[in-house]
Amino acid sequence: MNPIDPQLPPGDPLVMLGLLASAILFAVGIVGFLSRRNMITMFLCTELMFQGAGLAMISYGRQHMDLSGQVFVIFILTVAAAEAALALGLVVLLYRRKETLSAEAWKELAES
Amino acid sequence: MVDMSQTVALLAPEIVLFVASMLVAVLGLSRSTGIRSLVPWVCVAALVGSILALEAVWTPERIQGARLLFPMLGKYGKALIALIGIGLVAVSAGSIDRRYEEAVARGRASFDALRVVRGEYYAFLLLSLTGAMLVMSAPDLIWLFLGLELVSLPTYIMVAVARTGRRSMEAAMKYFFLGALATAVTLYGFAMLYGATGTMQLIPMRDALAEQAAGAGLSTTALLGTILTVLGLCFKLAAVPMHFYAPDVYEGAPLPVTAFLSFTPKIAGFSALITVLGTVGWSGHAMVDHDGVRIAYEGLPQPITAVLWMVAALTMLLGNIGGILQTSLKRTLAYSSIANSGYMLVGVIVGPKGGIGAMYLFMLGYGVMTVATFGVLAALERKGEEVDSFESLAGLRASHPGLAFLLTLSALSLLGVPPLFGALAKIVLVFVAFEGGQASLAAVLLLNTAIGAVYYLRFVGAAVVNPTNAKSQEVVVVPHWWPKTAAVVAGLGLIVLPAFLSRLVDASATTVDGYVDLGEAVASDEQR
Amino acid sequence: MNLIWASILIPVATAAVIAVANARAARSLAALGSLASLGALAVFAWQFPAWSTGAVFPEPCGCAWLSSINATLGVGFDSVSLLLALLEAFLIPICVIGSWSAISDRQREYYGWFMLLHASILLAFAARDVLLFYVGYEFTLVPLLFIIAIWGGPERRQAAHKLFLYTFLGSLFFLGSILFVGWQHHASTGLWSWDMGTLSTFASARLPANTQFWLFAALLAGFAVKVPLFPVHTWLPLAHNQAPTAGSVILAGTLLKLGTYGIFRLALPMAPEGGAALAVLASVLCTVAVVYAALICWVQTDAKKLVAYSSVSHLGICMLGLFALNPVGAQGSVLYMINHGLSTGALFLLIGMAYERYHVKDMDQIGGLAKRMPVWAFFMVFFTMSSIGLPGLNGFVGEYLCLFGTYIATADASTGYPGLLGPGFALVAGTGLILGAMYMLLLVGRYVFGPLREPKADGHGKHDGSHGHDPHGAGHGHDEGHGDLTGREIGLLVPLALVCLFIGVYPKPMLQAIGPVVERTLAPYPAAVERTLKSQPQAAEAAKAEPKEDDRG
Amino acid sequence: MIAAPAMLSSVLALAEGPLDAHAAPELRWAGLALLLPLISGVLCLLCGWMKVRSKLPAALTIAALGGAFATILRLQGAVGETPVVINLFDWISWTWGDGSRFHGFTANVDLYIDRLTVFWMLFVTGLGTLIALYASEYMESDVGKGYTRFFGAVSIFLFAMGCLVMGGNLVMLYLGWEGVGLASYLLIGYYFTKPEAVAAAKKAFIVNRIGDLGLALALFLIWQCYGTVEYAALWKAIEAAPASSEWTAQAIPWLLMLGAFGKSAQLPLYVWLPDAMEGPTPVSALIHAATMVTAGVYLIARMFPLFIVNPDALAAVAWVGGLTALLAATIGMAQYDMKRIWAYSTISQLGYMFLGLGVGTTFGASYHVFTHAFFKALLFLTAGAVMHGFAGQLDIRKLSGLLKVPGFRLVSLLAVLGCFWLAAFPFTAAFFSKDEILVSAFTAKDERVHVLGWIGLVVAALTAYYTFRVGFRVFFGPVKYEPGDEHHGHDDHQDHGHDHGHAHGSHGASAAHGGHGHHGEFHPHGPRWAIRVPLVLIAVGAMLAGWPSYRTMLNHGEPNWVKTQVAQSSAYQGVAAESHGSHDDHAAAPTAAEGEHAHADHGHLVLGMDAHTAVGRLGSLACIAGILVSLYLHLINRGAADALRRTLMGSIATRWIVVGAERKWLVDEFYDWVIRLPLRLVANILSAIDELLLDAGIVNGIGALPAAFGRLFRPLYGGVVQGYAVTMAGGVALVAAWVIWIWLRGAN
Repeated sequence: MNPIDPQLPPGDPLVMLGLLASAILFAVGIVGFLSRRNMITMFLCTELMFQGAGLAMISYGRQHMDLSGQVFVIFILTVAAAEAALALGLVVLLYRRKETLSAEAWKELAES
Repeated sequence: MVDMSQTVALLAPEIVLFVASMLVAVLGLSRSTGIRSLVPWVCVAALVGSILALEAVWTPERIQGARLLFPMLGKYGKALIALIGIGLVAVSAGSIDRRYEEAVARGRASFDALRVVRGEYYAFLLLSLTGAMLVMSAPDLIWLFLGLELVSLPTYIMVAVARTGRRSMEAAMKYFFLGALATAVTLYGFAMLYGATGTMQLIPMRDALAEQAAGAGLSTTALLGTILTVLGLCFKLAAVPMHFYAPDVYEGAPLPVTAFLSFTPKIAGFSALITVLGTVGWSGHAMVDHDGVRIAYEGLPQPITAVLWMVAALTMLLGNIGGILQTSLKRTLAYSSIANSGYMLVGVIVGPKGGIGAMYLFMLGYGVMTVATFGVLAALERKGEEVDSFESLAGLRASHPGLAFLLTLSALSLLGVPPLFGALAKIVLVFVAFEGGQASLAAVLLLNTAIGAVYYLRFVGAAVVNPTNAKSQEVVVVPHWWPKTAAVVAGLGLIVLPAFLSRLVDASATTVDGYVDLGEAVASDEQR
Repeated sequence: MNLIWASILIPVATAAVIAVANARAARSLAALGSLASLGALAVFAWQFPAWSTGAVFPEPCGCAWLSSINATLGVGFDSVSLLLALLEAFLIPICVIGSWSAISDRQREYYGWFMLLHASILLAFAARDVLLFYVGYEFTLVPLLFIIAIWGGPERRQAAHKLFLYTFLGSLFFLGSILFVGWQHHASTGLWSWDMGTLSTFASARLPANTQFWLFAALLAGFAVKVPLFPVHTWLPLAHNQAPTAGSVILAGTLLKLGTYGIFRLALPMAPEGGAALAVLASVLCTVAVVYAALICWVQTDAKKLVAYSSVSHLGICMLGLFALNPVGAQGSVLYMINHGLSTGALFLLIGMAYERYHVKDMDQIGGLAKRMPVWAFFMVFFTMSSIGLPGLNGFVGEYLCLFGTYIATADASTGYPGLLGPGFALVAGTGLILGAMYMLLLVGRYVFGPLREPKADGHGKHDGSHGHDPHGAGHGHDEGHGDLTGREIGLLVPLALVCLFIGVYPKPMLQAIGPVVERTLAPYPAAVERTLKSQPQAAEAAKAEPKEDDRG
Repeated sequence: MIAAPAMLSSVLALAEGPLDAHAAPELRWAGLALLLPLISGVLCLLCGWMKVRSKLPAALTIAALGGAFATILRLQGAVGETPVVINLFDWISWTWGDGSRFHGFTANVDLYIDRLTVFWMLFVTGLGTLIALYASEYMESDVGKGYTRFFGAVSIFLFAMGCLVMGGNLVMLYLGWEGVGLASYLLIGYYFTKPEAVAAAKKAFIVNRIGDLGLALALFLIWQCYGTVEYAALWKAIEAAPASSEWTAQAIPWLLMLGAFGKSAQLPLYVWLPDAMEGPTPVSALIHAATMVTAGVYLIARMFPLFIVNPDALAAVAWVGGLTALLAATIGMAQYDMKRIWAYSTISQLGYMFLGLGVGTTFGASYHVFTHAFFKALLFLTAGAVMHGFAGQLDIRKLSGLLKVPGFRLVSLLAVLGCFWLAAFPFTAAFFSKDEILVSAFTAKDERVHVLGWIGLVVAALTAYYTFRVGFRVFFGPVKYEPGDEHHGHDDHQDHGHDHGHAHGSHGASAAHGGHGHHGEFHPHGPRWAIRVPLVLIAVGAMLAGWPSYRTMLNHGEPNWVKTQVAQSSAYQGVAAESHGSHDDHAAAPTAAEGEHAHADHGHLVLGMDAHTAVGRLGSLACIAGILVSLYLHLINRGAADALRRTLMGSIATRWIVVGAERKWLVDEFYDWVIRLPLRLVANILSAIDELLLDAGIVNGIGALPAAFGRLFRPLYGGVVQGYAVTMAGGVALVAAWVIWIWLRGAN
């Protein structure tokens, strides 16, 4: 590869903003995941985290003037979609069983 | 540029598996019992086929063209996956859909394509194995990520569908949500690695990091990115601090899936781990001391070593002390799986100079032991349910001496009694730890081996020593020969493999052939 | 070489045959297999050319089983290991045939495990490759675990568990140490070797004193559990007490010797600096063990437990002789390993024979059996005398040479081997002779002699159901079942007694066989001890200035 | 106790002959003295296994012992002035390094034949033969039961005693030392169903072991000093380096002494001997009176060159001997069990011997051993005959006037004769030997021991008193007896009286035995020839034991035969220079020994008289005084004795004398309370520590640690997804923070 990295000078505002936003997204995702009991909300929070990571990639991509970050994001979206499908299926299955969306209802498996 | 056709050709094993997975998904829906029962055979054939394909396509030129960080990793690793995959198929065969199939066979139920899961179960199993294989030939982070997801997503479903019940659903839920969390962490780590180096490709990434290392040292972004990636991957390994799901999920999941979970994500995770760590490198790093002098040292960058040391030590410890308290077989084996991840992490820390080879050697042993142990357990049932307590195993040697012997064999091998293969692989691991300057980890490993002995002995005690009780009298052998065969073959392997230890050590050492460590990359840079 | 492998593999093959054979044939097969193994080893010993040279024969082969680090299948004997292996091969048929009446259920498993145990012990003694030694050493635990856990007494599971975990933990120290040495060898010479001789030469010459200190400490820690030394001995009384008779016999006979052999073969030659530096500490532990265990023996009421604790005491003396670091003590120590195996093994066998008849070992409930079983009583007294070191029997020579070696192991000894112990240690350990007589005669006085005390007729009630009733006991009335020793039992004891007698009367061949090996092992020690003495200048000066102060050693 | 190869080797050695070229041909057969008892021991063992139910074992033993005696007699004629070493076979021997001095250890099965050896073996084998003959009748009730065991043990004893005395090195001596201990153990515990016998046997062995430890340590020390434990080489080494002032050389005698005190029942280790009377009486006579207990004397006599260098040690030996003599005599005065009285008298007499050794007269000590062997054997055997005849009765209060009981006249006569010897009545053998010791005590160079001469005289009086206390009470006076409770109630012996009853054809006696001695019906049965003949022979021997002295007395200047025997051995090496007059430059030469006393006694005046004269007169006086007191209290006015006892008991001031003497000065109790019980307590505590603290506490505690830790972590596996998510995310955050911290710290 090119030994000289075509990098933007550090502190590019857009990059910084993007990174900040991505960190916030990720953090919100985590906090939401930890604090919410509704499985659908929890899933959405994981999506938030995914998107946070994706945003970080795009920002870094801009910093490095490189497109692969954006390419990755497309794949992330695809995988997230697959996961969403899976998650919804699973949530429906679980809901059918216990008539609740609360994740706390499922704690049968634990250290006795 | 890379010759695409060559790269695709390299993926022949994966392609074989992928095609087979499509095939079994369809075959599983057939109305014909005969065709449906062909499914495991197809899987085995596909796995054998993938090994053959691997042998056929894995030529030096192609590898050269693929520009892989660990060019030879796939050769050993994919064969290992396929081999153990056969065992895992055999462990599964017979128990998936069994009651429904029995009902159909006796005419109590009519065949309903919507109710059978056999096809998709095996399809997912093969897909997951495909993912694990793909991880091994990832040239960049995107590929790596997709490979990892291909490993995980099918397993989420396998946990849920293989045997519907509250516990497996709960397991699936936990596995899925926590898995997603971990994936997000990995992903963020990937993003930071990308940010630190400006490339998704692993070899340029390694070069960029080498440049950093040769200069002022790795950037904080690179370091944190690596750490986050490692921690995210810890979920796959079931390593501290991402191991908490494992006992619950392993216990809740159907037995064959538990077997699958304790091997496939692990090997995929370890492969991903060394791939990521390979960009950081096990050499060429330096530390600035108080006088501003740079001191070069062997091994991963110090913070990463520190983290991995801690992770490895805690993983072994928490795994083993957790295992002592259990009454459920699968839960115990979950903790055992955690502890074994800890052992293997020692090899990762030591790195390409023996460590990774030893890790893969141990992985082979672990896979064989997993197949043997779960094979025995899958061959048993009590009142139509799988056997999941030590009590149920009591007196096994009276009713089923062969199975009891096999279980003893695999438990002793897990425990580390020479000359069984598990012990020898562990000795090699301890040895490379010494060699890699990780004597303290070697000591921790040995200590943990002793702690682990407590619960492995419980298998032995239950199966061979204890007299039959009311609960274990009802234990019968399932009317399928698959799991039993898997256990027998794997058990024999534990006895026979030591004879080929030397060759296996050499073979597993080839995983790092062609890998250029950071220090060497720096040196070659300077030469240029 | 072939004969060595034959003696190791014949039992393995026997175990395999037993696994598929008729359950009734198991015991005969096992006896045949063990005798065949003994025969092979005896033929080897007959042809053994290195009895008087101390050399290893045959030269370890280079047949690697792990070529990348050059771990080989090297087996070979020098006279010490051959003697210990012969002891093992000699005891196993006795154990097997001795179990004929005691073990009636799960016979195939029992004899199968016994054969594997035999093979692994022989392998450990024969191995010249440390990794191979480790394999044999460690694998012994598995059969023993089963033998105790399945056919043992009421607390058998706990005992087996403790035995396994404790010694397993100990052996990990040893494993770590040898891997460390192997790695150091490679790091230093660029070559791989696991040959005991090579590693010993390398480690003793090339490793710095500090490293040797820790190496010796780790090896000692590993083997001390097996020996067992105070204070890591507590698994032994339990294990002995719960084990079936033959298990106790082989445990006392040769398994414990793996520990002493390990120290003799690996720890001492590899780390002379460490050995010299730690000899005093280790000897203090040994000395404490002698007195401590002897006193505990004295208040036991369980015959088997008494003998078990006596092992701790006896092996304290044995190890003390080794740490005297002079040829006299080491010679005695090696001899003592063999003698202890014979006498204590025989005592366990005898207690087992009585136990088979009464199912009671508690001397509060049973005693004066000489009245019922005069022949048994004769052997009991005979082996007691052997155990307490009556001259003319085997125990004497080893025990006295150990104490003798300890006594003369002073800094200014004129033997050419300065030592770190001295009269003080010998005096304290010597009280073991008195205490030994006290507890062994207590055993004889209550168990063998004295008014006849037999348990009530429901003796079988106490007896744990899971292992064999004696085949005669069930059908006969109580008194009839309690006859004197049968011909089979006498046939087991007579060879033991003859060997004891022979060693006691004519130990010269053994002394001359052991001597050269001992000298080789101790070769680096005079210099190492001198250095240790110099590093404690005050002590050395005090020793020179005030010879009477030398009692502290 | 020895296997075929040993026999083979010794036979070969016999055939090949001794190694010393100048040795007499008779010496070739010296090994027989060991071999024959050994063979008979092995044959007895075989008899036992083949369940022989006849007197065959006795015959074998008597024949073997007789053979041994004959061998020794031949040796007696052949042995010269220089010791001969005969190597039977190699036992313990190997070298290391260059094999030079201190680089090897040799202790072979060698015989060391000099006159002391032969002298000692002479009475050992002689008495052994006679006592075996005696026992063949005495033990006949046990034929088919313990008979073979008994004679097997006696054979082993003779073999071991032979090794002890004839052995060529200290390890051989040790072998014999422990071997006789074993035989003693087996024979004291002969009635093994009797708890007292078992306890006594155990006590004997253990107390002896204490001494043995001293002997073993001495052995090590000797090797450390001189580089050898073989006599021949040792004497040379000592000559090369005499009077070593090294602490090691000075310590040797103290350790040897300990061994000797154990075996020879001296303070503080004498306590086992009285209890040893639980054994059959022939055993008491042979082992615990005549032979084995003199091994300590032999040891010190043999090792005398090592004692010479340390006057303190010799003084200690003398004092221990003197005090033991006194203590045992006082106890003996107050006992009622005949055998026990003789046991205490044995201790007391052994005390004399040690006194003699301590004051440097190895001759006196050995002579006293010699005379004592005969008369004490006689006394025990007569006591045995009485016991045999009176159903185990030994209480001197319950036996009286036996001289008049038919069948017991000879026995009684011999017993009374024995009493005269024991009391050292003037011109009996014991008188001369005791005289020798006391004279040496008065004339020793070491002033510290002179007072022991007076103590010895007091003991002489006490001895005469208690001896005749037995003599007058049991054998004189009105005929009165109660049978005993039939041999300690030993169940093997229940039918003992029965056999005898038939043997004598006396139905009354038989009935009496069955009914455990109803007084009126009891008829004592006298001994037959196998008991009588040895008794008479031993009495003759006892009489002849004084012969050497008579000859010396009659032909003034003729050397005492015993002295010649002793003087030509290591027992006199250096003696001349140290203890006796300096004129006696080489006492080993018999010619130099003559007239020795005349010179030696100059300057040592006792009560203004020449020591010999004074001691002779005082000794006679003491003896006669003791006998007279005894005569009054125990024959003429027996009530006076009881009255005296009552008087003494009545006063607080004197009460302790009686109680103390009767209760053996509470030494056993003292040992029990001061040593045994505390040790037992410690042992119990250690046992508890081992099981509770070490095993259950520490080991199990450490073993439980992993599980305990596991429990600690359990709350983290709570089962709720969010819980796991928290720990995982928290873990990630922690690790990330940690890494940044490391990184920052590393970067600085």
